This record gives sequence, C-alpha cells and structure tokens, in this order.
Amino acid sequence: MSRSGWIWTALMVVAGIYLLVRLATGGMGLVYVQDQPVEVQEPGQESWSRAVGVDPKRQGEAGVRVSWSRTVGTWLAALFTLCILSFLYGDNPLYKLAEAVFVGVSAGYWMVVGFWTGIVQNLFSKLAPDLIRSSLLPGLPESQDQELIYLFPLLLSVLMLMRLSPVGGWISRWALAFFIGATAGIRLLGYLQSDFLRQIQSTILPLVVVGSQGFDFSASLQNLTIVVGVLSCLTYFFFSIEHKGVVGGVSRLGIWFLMITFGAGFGYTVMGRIALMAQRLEFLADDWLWVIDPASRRLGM
Amino acid sequence: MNLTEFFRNLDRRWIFLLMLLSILIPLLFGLRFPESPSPMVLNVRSAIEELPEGSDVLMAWDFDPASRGELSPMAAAFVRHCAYKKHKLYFLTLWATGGPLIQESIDILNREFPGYEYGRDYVNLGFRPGGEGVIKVVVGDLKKLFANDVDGTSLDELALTRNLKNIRQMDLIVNVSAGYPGTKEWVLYAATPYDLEIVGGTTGVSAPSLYPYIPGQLTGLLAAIKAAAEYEQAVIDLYPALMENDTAQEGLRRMGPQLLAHMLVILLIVAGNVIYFWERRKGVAS
Amino acid sequence: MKRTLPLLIAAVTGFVLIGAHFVPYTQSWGEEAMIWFDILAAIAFILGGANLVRLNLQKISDRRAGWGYAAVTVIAFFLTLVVGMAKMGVHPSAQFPQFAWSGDYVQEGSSFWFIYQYAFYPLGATMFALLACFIASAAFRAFRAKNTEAIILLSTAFIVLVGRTYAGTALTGWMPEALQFDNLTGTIMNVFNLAGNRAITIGIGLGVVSLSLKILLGVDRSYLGTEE
Amino acid sequence: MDKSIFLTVLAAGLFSWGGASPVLAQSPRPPGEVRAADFPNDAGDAVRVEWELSPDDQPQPAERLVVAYEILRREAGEEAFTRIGEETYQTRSFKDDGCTPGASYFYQVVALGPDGARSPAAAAGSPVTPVMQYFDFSQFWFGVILLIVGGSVIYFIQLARSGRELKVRPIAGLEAVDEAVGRATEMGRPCLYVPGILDINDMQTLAGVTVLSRVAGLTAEFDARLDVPTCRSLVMTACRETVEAAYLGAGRPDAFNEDSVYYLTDEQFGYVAGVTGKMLRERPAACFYMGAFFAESLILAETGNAVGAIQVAGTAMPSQLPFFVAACDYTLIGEELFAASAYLSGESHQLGSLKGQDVGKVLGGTLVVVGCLLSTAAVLTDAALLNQVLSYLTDHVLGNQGW
Repeated sequence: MSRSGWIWTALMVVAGIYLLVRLATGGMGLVYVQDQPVEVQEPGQESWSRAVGVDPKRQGEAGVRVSWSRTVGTWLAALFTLCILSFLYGDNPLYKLAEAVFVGVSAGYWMVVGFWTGIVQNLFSKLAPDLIRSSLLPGLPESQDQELIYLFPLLLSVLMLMRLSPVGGWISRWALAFFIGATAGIRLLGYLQSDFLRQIQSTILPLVVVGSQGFDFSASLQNLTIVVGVLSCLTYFFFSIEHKGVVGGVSRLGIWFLMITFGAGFGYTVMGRIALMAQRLEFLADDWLWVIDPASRRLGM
Repeated sequence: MNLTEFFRNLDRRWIFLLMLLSILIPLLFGLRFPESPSPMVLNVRSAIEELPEGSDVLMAWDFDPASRGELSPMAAAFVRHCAYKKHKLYFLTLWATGGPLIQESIDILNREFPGYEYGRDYVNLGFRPGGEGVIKVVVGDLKKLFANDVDGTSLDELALTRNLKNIRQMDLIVNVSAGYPGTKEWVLYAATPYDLEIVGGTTGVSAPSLYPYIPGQLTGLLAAIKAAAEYEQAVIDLYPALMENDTAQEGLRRMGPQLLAHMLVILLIVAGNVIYFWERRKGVAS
Repeated sequence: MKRTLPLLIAAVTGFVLIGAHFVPYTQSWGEEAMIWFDILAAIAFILGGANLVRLNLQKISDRRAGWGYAAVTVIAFFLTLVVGMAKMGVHPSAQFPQFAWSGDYVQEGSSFWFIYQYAFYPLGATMFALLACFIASAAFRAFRAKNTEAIILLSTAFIVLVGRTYAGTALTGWMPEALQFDNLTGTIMNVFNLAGNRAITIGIGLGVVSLSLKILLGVDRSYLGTEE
Repeated sequence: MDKSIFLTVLAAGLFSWGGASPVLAQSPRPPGEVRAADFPNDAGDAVRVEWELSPDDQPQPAERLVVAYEILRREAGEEAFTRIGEETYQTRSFKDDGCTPGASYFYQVVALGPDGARSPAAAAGSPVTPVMQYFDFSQFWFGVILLIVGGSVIYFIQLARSGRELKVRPIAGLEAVDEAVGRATEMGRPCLYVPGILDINDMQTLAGVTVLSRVAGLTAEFDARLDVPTCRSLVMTACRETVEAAYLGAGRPDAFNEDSVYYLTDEQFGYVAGVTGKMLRERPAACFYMGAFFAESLILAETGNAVGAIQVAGTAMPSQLPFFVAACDYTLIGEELFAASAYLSGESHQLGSLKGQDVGKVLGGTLVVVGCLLSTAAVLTDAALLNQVLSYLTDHVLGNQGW
C-alpha cells in the first residue's frame, strides 16, 4: 500500500472509532418524532396518526419517540453529503456513485411530480372528472365538468410521446411546434413589455432632483449615472457602427459599467456559494454529529 | 525550490481545505456579528408591515434543496413576519422540488403560531408544472390550474379560497426564488402587466440581474444570505419576542462563516495577483 | 409534411397568441394555451425519464466504461418512480379517508418523501456547495488584474465581498459615510449594477423578440433538430 | 355563573326578545357613496365597484371597528342580493369579474365589524351593464412599439435575404481567437474548444458552433491539433460536420480527424471532470469556451489558467460572465457572441436580426434621452404642459394606460 493509502486507512479507522464512541456515549444523529393523531372527518373510518419531526430535547414528552427510519435517513444523507464532498479530493468511485444516484432520483422525482400535478390534475380531471373524483382526487370541485377540448392537449401529448417510438418520431415535432410557438408568442409579449418598455420607463429620470431642501446633489448624480450608464452600455452592444472616435469612447465607458456590474455579480455569487457550503457543513455538525447546537434543539441533553 | 514555484505547484486541495476550515471554524464556535438592516431590506419589511392586518399574501416559493442554504432563512423570516401581521397566506411553487419546502414553512406556522388555521388563514396550493405558463393562468383564473389544494381538498370548500378568482386579488406577492422560473417571471407575467406589488428574495447568483426592476416593477429584493440576516434582524427589531427563538436566526448565524470565507477569498485573490505580478516583473528583468 | 407542418403549427400558435393579447374577448386564449402547455411540460418529464433510461441501458448492454454507475442510475430512477407513482406510505387525506389515493404524493413520512429528504436533498445541495471551494482555488490561481477591465471587476468584487459582511462596518467605519463599504456596496448595486444590468436586460428583451419572431417566421428552425 | 356573563346573556335575551338585531357588538357605520362602473377594456365580464370608507374605518385606530367590507350583487330580475366577495379594511374598490356581458347588476357594500357585526348596506345608485370591447386600448402603444421593433427585425431579415449586404462591426474578441490559435501552433500544443453544455437547440450553442468553424479553419491552415469534447450527442454531430467543412474549406480534408470531436457525458459535473482531466494531461495552449455555461465555467477557466493556456470565452449567461471575464484573456459578452457568429457566418437571418435589434436600441435610447430631458425640464420649470407630456410618455406610451 502506498503512503497516501496508509494515511487514508488510518484516517478512516480514526473516524470510525470516533463515530462508535459518539454512538455509544451521548448518541448522535438520532431523529425524534411525535405521533399526532389525525382527526378523520368521515365517521366510521379508521383514524391514523401522523409522525411529525420534533427537537431531540423534547424526548421525554408524551408520544415522542425515536424514528429509526428517519435516523437511518439522516445517516444516509450525511454519507451522501460526504460522498459528494469527496470530489474535492479528486474524482472517485464514491462521488460517481452519489452522482449516479442523484441523476436517477431526480429524473424519477420530476416524473412522479409531473404525473400527479400535471397529468392527473390538469388533464385527466378535465377529460374524465367523474372517474378521477371517485378514485384519485375525491376533492375535485363538483363544478368541474367534462371538457372535451382537452382531447386536443391529450392528442399533443400522445404525439409528443411518439418520440419514444423508433419509427414516426418526427410526429413528435408537431407537438413540439405547438410548444415552441406558444412559448415564442408569450415570451415575445412578456419580454417586450417588461424588459424593454418598462425598463425604458424606469430609466426616464430627472437629471436634476429638487428635494424638500432644494437641489439634491447626490440624488441628481445618481440619476445621471444611471442614465449615462444605460446609454453607454447600449452603445457598446450596438453593432451597426464601428467603435471609433466618440462612439468608441462612449462604448469604453459602457464596458467599464459592465465590469462593475460583473464585479458585483462576482461578489454575490461567491457569497451565495459559501452560504450553501455553510449550510451543508452545519447539517453535518448539527443534525448528524451533534457537536454544535446553534438552534438550541438539544438544549440540556 | 523558490517561493513562486512553490505557490504555482501548490496542490489546490490545500486551498479547498482552507476554505472548508474558514467556514467550519466559525460554525463550530458559533461566531456571530451584529447586523443593521439596509434601506432595501427595510423597503421589503415595510411592504409587509404596512399592509393592513389580514391582507392576502401570495407566498411563491420557487426554489429547491440545492439553494435552501441561501433561501430558507428568508422564506422562514417572511413567514414569521406575515404571521405576526396575521396575513392570509397562499403558498404555491413553480418548482417540482419545492413542495416539501413549503411544508417547512407551514411547520413554522404550526409550531410557533398556534392561532393559524389551515383553510382559514393559510392554504398550500402545492406545485404545478409549466413555469411562466402557470403564472399566466393564475393571474386570470387560479382554479383552472389549482382546483384542489395539496391534500386534494377542493378550493371551493376552504373558507380562504372560496371567493378566490385569481391572484390579482392578492395584496402582495412574496417570491423566494433560485432562478428560472422565479422572481423575474413573476415580475414579467404578473406584477408588471397587472401592477401588482411584489417583493422578492433570491440567491446571490440571480440577485444582481433583478435590480433593474427595482423599484418600478419590484418593490424590494432580499439579495443572498446577507439580506436574509438583515431581514431577520429587521423583523426581530419589530417583534423582540423572536430574539428568544434561535431557529429564527439562521441567516444571522450564517454571517460568521460568511465573514471569514469572504476574507479568505479576498486574501487568495490578492496573494495570487502579487505572485503573478512579481513573476512578471522578474520575467521582464531577466 | 415533416418540416412544413410543424413550422405552420408554431407560426399559427404564436401569432394567434400575440393577436389574442390585444382583444379582450380572446385574452383568455393565452391562458388556455398555457394550460395545454403545462400538460405538455409534464409529458416532457416522462420523455426526459425515458431518454435517461434508454441512454443508460445502452451503456449497460454495451458494457461501456462506468456501466455499473449507469445501473445505479437506472435502479435509483425506477425505485423513485415506483415509490412515487404507487404513493407508498401515503395516508389518505383527513377529509377523504375512504379514498386510498387521496393523500399528498410527497406527504411527510411517506417513502417518496424519504427519498426526497434523505437522498435528493443532500445530494443536490452539496453538489452546488462544492463551488465554494472551486471559487477559492480560482481566486488564487485564475483571477488576475491583467487589464483595466479586470482591475475594475476585481475592485468591485473586493468592495462587495467586504461590504456584505460585518467587516465592511468594522473596517471602514472611520471613512466618510458614503465611502463606507456597506454603503458603497449599496451604491454599486443600486446605481452601477442597476445601469449595467438594465442595459443587458434591454438587450436580452430585444434579443428574445427577434428570436421569437425568427422562430415564428420559420427563419430559425434549429428546434426541429438536424436529422431529416 | 359569573355575574357579568349572566348580565350579558340577559341583555342579549332582552334584545332579541325586543326584535332588535341579535348582534352584541356595536355595528359599524356604513360605507359612503358606492359607485359601480363597467370595467374598461375587457370582454364585458367585469364591473368595478368603488366606495368611500366607512367613517369608522380609520387608518390607525386604537380598536378596529371595521375589519372588512362585504360586496353584494343582485342581477336585474333577481330577488335578493348575494355575497360575491370581501375586501379587507382600508380598501376602496373591488373588481367583480363574474358578470355576463349585457346583463344589469345592482351592487351593495356592507362594512363588517368584529364578531360578525354588520353595518346597514350602502347601495350603488344605478344599475350597471358591463360591455365587451373589441380592442384592448390599454395595449395600444404596446402594439405600436411591437410593430416597430418586430417590423424592423422582419424588414432587415428580408433585406439581407434579398442579397443586400449588411455591415456589422468587427468584433475585437475574434482577433484574439486568431492570435491564440497561432500561439498554440508555435508551441506545438493542441487547441481545446468547448461548445457549452446545452443542447443544439440553444441559440448560444449554435453561435458557439459557428465560431468553431473559424477556429477549425485556422487549425487546419496552421496544422494545429484541435480537441472538441461535447456534452450532448447532437452537439457532437453538428460540431463534426462543421469541423469537417472547415477543413475542406481550408483545402486540408486529409487532416480532419473525426475523433477529435467526441461526446463525453450529459452530466454537468461529470463532463467538467472529463474535460479538466484532459486539460491537465494534454496541456492545451489555447482554450475556447463558446456557448451556454453554468457553474462549470469557473472550474474550466481555472484549470485552463493552471495549465497556462490563452483563454477566449463567449457566453450570454449573465451569471457566468464575471468568472470568464476575471479568468480568461478575452471574453465575448452576451450579444457579442451572437454578433460574432453573425459576422462569421454571414447568414442573412442572423445579420438581419442584429440590425433589427439595433433599431430597437436606437428607439430605446431616443425614448430615454427625450424622456430624461422632458423630465429634467419639468422639474426645472414646473410647467403643467411638460408634466402632462411626460406622464403621457411614461404612463401611456411606455406604461399600461394605453391610448
């Protein structure tokens, strides 16, 4: 075994012993739930209780118990987190495994959600409201009548699924064309109104601001900067004239404005990524390892 | 081996380690700093605070677990603030992965605001696929897409939604978003065409591109974790009882790791550039 | 037929929706088309899933490098799918206890919720958290103040990074108020960033208008794919 | 029984005995004048009801006497008023959008106090009949501007198609491309080209493929090695065709190696791991990133920097531009990528739409300049006419108020 191999093995063993000791002593990574009875609104029906996650410090209270499935889940989540973090050391089988799980789970997740919320709610419940009301969606409003116009989106859906067939996949383009045409139309209207007209409207500012105490220098300067900034950036993105002379100067100013914009974007992105990492590390240290307790969830334990 | 060579060949895993430590250490020691809300955050707060009690507020939670670290402190603070004002809350999401995150917000209501009753004070409409398409529909006729709430109960049977035609009846839209579809789409297809009031909370990545809509089309924006912390503080300033609630200060305690990690990034940029220019000068000299 | 009809469908749908926007009676057509669109969006998820399975099964049957991971993906996919479609572990809703299928598909405590909470969530969240480390490494090795533009960019980033933490208040508190980094960050965001992004937004707005028109007019047909 | 409760119950009993309202709490005073009018620019299915607040509805009262307003409606021919909606206190209007065009409606508004107390109803004076309009005049100016912008895009595309030569300014970043390929040739190291991670139906990918034809032409000419890993199989097909055509155009079809364009994986991070691994092994001297990028932009640019490559990037993803600008030697920003592709391809629709967008920018810029001057003049002179013109421009031409 190589030197790094030995080091890794030693580290793993130490970590394993640590986890065992923690488990044996104070415990860690346990999830507590409380069973709350659900009041069934139909008489004669069997009632059931809903397990709601509670803070571990409430472990002595009535109905509070350890949920073994959620405890296993938390450990699983911690392992997945560590697997992904191991990518920082280098691409490795653990990371690849976690990534493979992620890809499969997310595709499955999206499909299930699309089925229940899109297809059942919006298609089936309009084509066969009585059937759906008596099976999947008892709460479907009585006012919902059969709307046969929804045969059309059903047809489009079938066409779309033709893509999966080895022959006739081109038929799916008809559905796709509807999809694309509708998006194009709606986007055209939305973007022209909000991103063009309204942005110009918001840029129309008085270059001299007079407040209650007379001439307001800083507000005036601010408005002037915004207007000059927008115009000079637009000049930079103007492709019909070469950037020479005055136009060149203005577009240079424009690129400086853009650079400040990008600098701000840079700073905010860095901030965001760090926040995500902090949340993951907090999960490991708080929910799993129980070494910190920032939200006082195990106070006095 | 000289210094520049050492730095050039430095394994980047050491830098990764530095970054992890700079986040982990403040976390372990519970490092926190005071926050004073900026004017933008106060704008957002007053948009909610100045609504009459019991106003209708749409809570559009368009984010996923991947950005939960940045956004759930905001979402939680929005929920608490609205609940103190006794607003009626209508939760929905345009992200397939957002449903359970709405549940997290509802758990806060159940835990901390026992007076809030489902169907009378708040409702969970859940998710519908279609992105901006959903927005285009709910501004006209909400029940065409949302005939039932998330538990399958008809909206006609809930007191809160019986007379709800569309979201133009909302007094405010609160949107927490991590990208597309999100704040931009709500501004484009709901707030702008119908002059609805909207405030947003977004990730650091998407925040800068939303500033152009302020204040005309977007009343205010919470940008990234810093704004979340300031907003938490701003709500605590109004409702000091929250001071006792540690779970209501997730954003505030994140600012400890944030400070150290930002400093590390700056230090690394400066160090990298110093080495770069030193090398270049040496190259010119020789 | 294979190319002309789709172009016609796209053009008619798009232009009818644009026209409908200006006539009060037909303004709701846009809504109706959007509901259809939403249904198709749900169908697209099925297509996505099927495509993923097909690609990975191919990988497995060819015994290509990493086919074991492909198998994991397929298993994870079907597990999630079955658990979610069957609403495993979902209690019926309190209002309709006699209907076994009436509960929420991602009800707390159900199997599907378990997969979301303990696999999907940690994996997705950690994936993006990795970038914090890559940014640190790039900061040291790649972000160079090599020209005026880069100097402006990095200086702005410096101010924002300091200004958006307590360090901004602590380190620059002695400066005149407007130059303190937290206030300066506000100015950068509300003035410079606003101006720059507004110009970008206007440009994008015009770009979307022209792209949409090109699609509707059939000038841009890239969405039809390259294969005949 | 507690004495006070007893008294209350007694009082309630006496009140109801006397035939008066059984409500214990004091009823608020009714709202003031109620007006109902047809909602403009709609399909005739809505009426706007407005009222003056009840005198008991104060903005910041010690005790709220009015908690809401209830809106009631009666269609002509019906007997009783039915409740159609509720608004919270301090609200003055309600939109009833459940009307039938042509029918006549009467409206009432009742102020609601705490504990269900109701004021007497205030009624609108006359019935109102909603009417359908055939054109939404609130969207008039929007339509005009749509025609100008859309029309000029279509006009320039037609112009370019008819063979008229349209000029687009040279793009500085493209010179950097030439220089980078030249340097890679000198050093005898390969050129790496990454066409983004989205599929071929994305505009940015298409623009990236066009720029690839230029790079491939240069590598063919200089006899440099080209390496194009792709993230989508369709992009691979398109890139292969492009590179082959470029080598043919340079008169070096023999030098074209099909395997230099290959597919790695669809997975974002898997793809990045593959590309960066290859970069570390082969140490390309020039790296090009043209297309749609997400979080991986940073990892790519950082690795390229580590191997000492000249890097030229181009993307329209606003969130990724900062990282490319900071880490690459040259970056095509947003529309510049499309312009570069139009400039290189000479395709009529690309050039035409660029020109059309330029018209939009001129229009936008002019409106901003005129508006700002008007607004400044309005502040300085405070002339009523200027203010009117300005508000017409901002609220009607650019806003939602239309005609």
